[in-house]
Amino acid sequence: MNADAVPLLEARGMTMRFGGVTAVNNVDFVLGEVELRCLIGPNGAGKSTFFKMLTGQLTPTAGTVRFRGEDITGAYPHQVARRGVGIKTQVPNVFDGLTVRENVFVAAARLHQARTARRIADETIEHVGLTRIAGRMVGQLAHGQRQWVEIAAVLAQEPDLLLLDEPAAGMNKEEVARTSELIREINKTKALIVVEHDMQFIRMIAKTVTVFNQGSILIEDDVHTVLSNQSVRDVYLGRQAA
Amino acid sequence: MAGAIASGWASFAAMLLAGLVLMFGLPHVFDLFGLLQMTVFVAMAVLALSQGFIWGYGGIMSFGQSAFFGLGGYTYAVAVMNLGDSTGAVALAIALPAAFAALLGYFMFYGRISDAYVGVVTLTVTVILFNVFNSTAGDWYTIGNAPLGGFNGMPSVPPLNIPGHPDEPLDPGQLWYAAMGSLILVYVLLRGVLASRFGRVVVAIRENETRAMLLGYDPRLYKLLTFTLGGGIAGLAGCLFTNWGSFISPTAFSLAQSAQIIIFVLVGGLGTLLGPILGAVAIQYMVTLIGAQQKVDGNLIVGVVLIGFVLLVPQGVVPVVRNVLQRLFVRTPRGGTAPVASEARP
Amino acid sequence: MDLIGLTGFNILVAIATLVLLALGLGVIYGMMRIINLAHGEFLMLGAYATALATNHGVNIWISMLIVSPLVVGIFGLLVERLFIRFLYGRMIDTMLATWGLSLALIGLVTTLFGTTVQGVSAPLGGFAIGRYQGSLYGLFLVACAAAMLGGLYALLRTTRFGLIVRATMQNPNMAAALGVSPPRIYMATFALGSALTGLAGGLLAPVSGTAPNMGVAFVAKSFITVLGGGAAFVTGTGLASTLFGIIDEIATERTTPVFGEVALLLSAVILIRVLPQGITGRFFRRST
Amino acid sequence: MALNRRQFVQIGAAAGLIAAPMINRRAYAAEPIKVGSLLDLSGPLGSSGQTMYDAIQLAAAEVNAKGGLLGRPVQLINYDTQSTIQLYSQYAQQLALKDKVDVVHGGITSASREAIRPVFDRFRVLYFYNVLYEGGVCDRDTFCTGTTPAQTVNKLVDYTLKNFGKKAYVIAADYNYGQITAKWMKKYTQDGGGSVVTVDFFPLDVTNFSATIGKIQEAKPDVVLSALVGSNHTAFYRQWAAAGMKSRIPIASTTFGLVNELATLDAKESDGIITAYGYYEEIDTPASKDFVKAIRDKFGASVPYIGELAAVTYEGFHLWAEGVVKAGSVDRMKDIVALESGISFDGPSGKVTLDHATHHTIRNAYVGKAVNKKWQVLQSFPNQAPADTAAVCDLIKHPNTDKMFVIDVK
Repeated sequence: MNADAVPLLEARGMTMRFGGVTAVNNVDFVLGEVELRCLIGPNGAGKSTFFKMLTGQLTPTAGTVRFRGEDITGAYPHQVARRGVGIKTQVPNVFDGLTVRENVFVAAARLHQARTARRIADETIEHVGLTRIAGRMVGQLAHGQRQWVEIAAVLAQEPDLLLLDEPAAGMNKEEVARTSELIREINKTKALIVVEHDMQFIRMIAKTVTVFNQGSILIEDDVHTVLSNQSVRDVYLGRQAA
Repeated sequence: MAGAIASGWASFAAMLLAGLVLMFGLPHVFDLFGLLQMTVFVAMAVLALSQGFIWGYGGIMSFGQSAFFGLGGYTYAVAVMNLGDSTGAVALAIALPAAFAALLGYFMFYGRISDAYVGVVTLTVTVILFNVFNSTAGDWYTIGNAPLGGFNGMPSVPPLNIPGHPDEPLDPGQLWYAAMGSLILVYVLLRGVLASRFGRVVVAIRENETRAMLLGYDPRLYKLLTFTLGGGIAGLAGCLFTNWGSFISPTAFSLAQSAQIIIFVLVGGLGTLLGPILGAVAIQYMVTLIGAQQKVDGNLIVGVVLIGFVLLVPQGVVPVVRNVLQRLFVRTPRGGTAPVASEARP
Repeated sequence: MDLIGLTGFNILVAIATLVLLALGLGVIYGMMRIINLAHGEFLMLGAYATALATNHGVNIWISMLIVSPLVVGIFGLLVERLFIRFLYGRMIDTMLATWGLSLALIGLVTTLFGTTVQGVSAPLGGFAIGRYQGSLYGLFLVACAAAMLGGLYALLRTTRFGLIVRATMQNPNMAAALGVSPPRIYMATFALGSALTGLAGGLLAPVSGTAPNMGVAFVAKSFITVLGGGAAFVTGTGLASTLFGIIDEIATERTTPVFGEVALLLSAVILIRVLPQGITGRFFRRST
Repeated sequence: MALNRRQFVQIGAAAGLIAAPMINRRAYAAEPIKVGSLLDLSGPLGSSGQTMYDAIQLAAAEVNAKGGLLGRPVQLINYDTQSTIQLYSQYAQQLALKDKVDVVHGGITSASREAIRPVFDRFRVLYFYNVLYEGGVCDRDTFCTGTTPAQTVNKLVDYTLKNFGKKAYVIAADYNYGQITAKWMKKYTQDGGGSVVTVDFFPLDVTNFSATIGKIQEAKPDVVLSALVGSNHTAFYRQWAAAGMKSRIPIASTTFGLVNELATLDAKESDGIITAYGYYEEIDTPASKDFVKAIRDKFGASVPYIGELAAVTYEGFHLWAEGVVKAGSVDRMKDIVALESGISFDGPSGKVTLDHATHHTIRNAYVGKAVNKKWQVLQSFPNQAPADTAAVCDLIKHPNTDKMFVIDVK
């Protein structure tokens, strides 16, 4: 575990109940600066609910979330974002009616004047490799490209922590490889939490993996240990294989 | 269609020029009646712009722009009757509806009322205002020396005057300049707003509220500001309307009025600024023509036109025309690929 | 004591009237997310059907309970076939089209029948509540509203048709995969909603009269009731009608009709503010 | 049936067009005298406007049949204001500036009148308002030819005091007309030694009267005085009858039956209601019978009811025509002077005289009772002066007045 005095993100006792169903039960989670963490688990394990509690889209029934020591439990998503958390959601949330450039511009424009924001947008688009389609309407793009647009927008926010929910979903092999490359590069300067199903992809990027099952953390360890763990195979990989 | 946040300096300059040409040219072409008629059309075009802005760009479905329109009209009437000079009255006629919109907007957006219910709440508030103003017939409903008059409304409202000179009222010809000038100003203002960072965010929120929020923008605040601006513009429209007819009555708050504004925007084209203006002028001209004949019931004609419109030109006139023009221009060089709008932006 | 009885009776009639006004709209909006702005004119057609049939010698009960729902139901079917079906999924366009329909219907009825139509008078007469008089017909309206609510609930909850309808509204693709034809279900639902509205128009004709513009006075109230009710529209319409009916009637009785109306509307706004959750539809979202 | 009537209207209009050139040929000055007409022919007020439009067409046709005015034909220019106030202003401007009419007859509600009256003042067009209303308009460019409360309400109240009792409950539409009429009802009731227990006002879109019917039962008045207006308010009479109140408390009204209430209501809902107006279709004089016959001949037997609105419009047009003949000109000022000289016309309602001081009319008033969907005229009162407006308005002394007084009822 990281021994930082104040971790980047620290969640304690996170619990979420919907009516009689407990989706997430008393989860503790700590992430250090510039760390890359993958969250995996079968459908309904509570990953997405946990993710939404971190981003402010859901307010936890119990527990606290601290970002660099400051309590952000139950804050609005825009307040969470303003602390320096960039979020890519599971279903791509992009501005379909705007161009790629406009999408990224709006992200950069929160912190910067229009001129600077335009420069940052162009740099980010270049970085993610979307320059060729920068003038296209996002609604007209293929699924993989839309995912990248969303990642570019998140990057243009200049966050310290990126939360990526299934960034490789719906991508072909080539695209998955490029995305993993992109993530590793981002990780040079920023922390990331990646929720993912694709084991191939996990192997490409992961160092530490947290496994969710039935609303709790089953195991949290480095990627090789986790992937060779028998109970993980039982609850998750076994089902995937079938 | 929705992506055209602003399509460049060229189109802006062309629009501005066209506006100025109409402003100074029409008095030479039209007789006094034609000019008066255009004045009321233009006043309603300002109203249509307010709806077109908050709905087409802000994504706020207000069923109650007529509430701000009516408030603007009444505020102007009451203020000018008490103040004498019209300058402060105009300012109030914009400020009060804007303030009311801000209050209502705070209640709705910060109350996390969902999109659909924004429509219902605005509709309901409008009906309340309609009822309240309708029941002000009694003697005790008098503000200063301005009786509200209930269902009959307030007749003989003094017209605009040269600022600072209450004894120099504008004649109908001058009123035209005031109205058309206001329309141009509002148009320029909205183009400016939309081209600004604020405008981009407003459109972004319309496109995807969650994403905007995840980027750190507070949609509630942006919607509130958009709604407030729309309320102020609708108030200005009400003020112009009151000036044109020298009267204001509770029908300004009526459901029919609210629906009419929505129709202006839809017919002209949602997500454009030119569309609502053209829609307002065209529909009103049509209604005026209908009243001059007695063969077919007026409602029947308007109704059939609307139904036909939805089935044949659902996007509204301006987007359709724009697409046709773009296809004409872009087809030859690019062949089959879909043209992309808004590349010529500044 | 008698006065409380009379007030209670009036409240019941007010609730029943709201239920009648809103139920057909609730079916169409609640199940299809279609905002029928011609709802008021469907009511008007129902009232006209009853008035005209009765004046041509049809028994008034048959006119109200059979002719009106039949005529307006068939009319709704035609409207659905002729243009609503082209507009599914395009909420705003449907609103515009039905607004056009509303104007066209007012114009058409005026052209066909003129502005003056001999109405029908309420059958049954009055009955005594202690020293006071209430209308037996009002009692009949209460019974009808209750029967319509209950019947609709039973139809949707207990029959195969209801199950298919609910399934289609939840997920048309899934229903289609199971062999149901969603277009036919939409058609049937729209016709059902129209028929209920027609029935309401027929039932209300003796108390509200028949005029081409009569729908306008009802449309805002109907919408507020349906939307105030929320997603589960049968129960919702019943509850919202009860709440609004009580508030309107008591406020009117204690103060003035203006205040009664304003109190109803304000309570609707507050209801929406307090309970924004009970709502699923986001129908004002742009259609693209 | 109504279709027939519409066809009739069209044929009538076509006949007018054919007739016009013939008259032109006879006349020296081919230029017609233009008469503007602004009425709601569609929308909620359409039923009121339609009957007035019939009457003005009849009057114009009659004048043309006699060779026009000053040797010139009369041309009617009509716009349907579609029950929209904005269109009133718009068409008023059109009539004044584009069509350049010599006179305008029109306006139905007081709101519409107050929207267009300033337009005609500003552009100097003579204006006739031919509807009963609350009184108080005092404007030298405007003539109001309908009855005002002072002419009818006291007759109505006298009747109820004598025949029903001294305790009255007033229900009225919540706008100027209703508010002011309610005050007159109260005043006359008290003057006659009676009392008004409650006055209730209803917005024009109210259709549910159950609470009020409950309140009335509680108050137990001897009579209900109604100044309810419009088709929504007609629901009151339906609900009143449905509650079985019809036989218990009588109703008297200054507005019931003005348009088409007798035709839309069942006899058992309307029988016995007492009203007071300046005209009833059933008035048994030759002029009245001729008028009714002429309208039905011209526009078909299905014309619903020919009441004060139609008669006053018809008389208003003829009063104007007499003024033009007397002045020998269509010059606005000359016409006004001629009309102020005590012009009168023997119309369907009897003798109607324009009053110089108020620009209102001295006319007969009648009290009637609904019997089997007809009016039975019970009493008639010749030459009633518009005393209410006269109390505030004197255009002889102050010819430059241009105001709508809200008459203070003491």
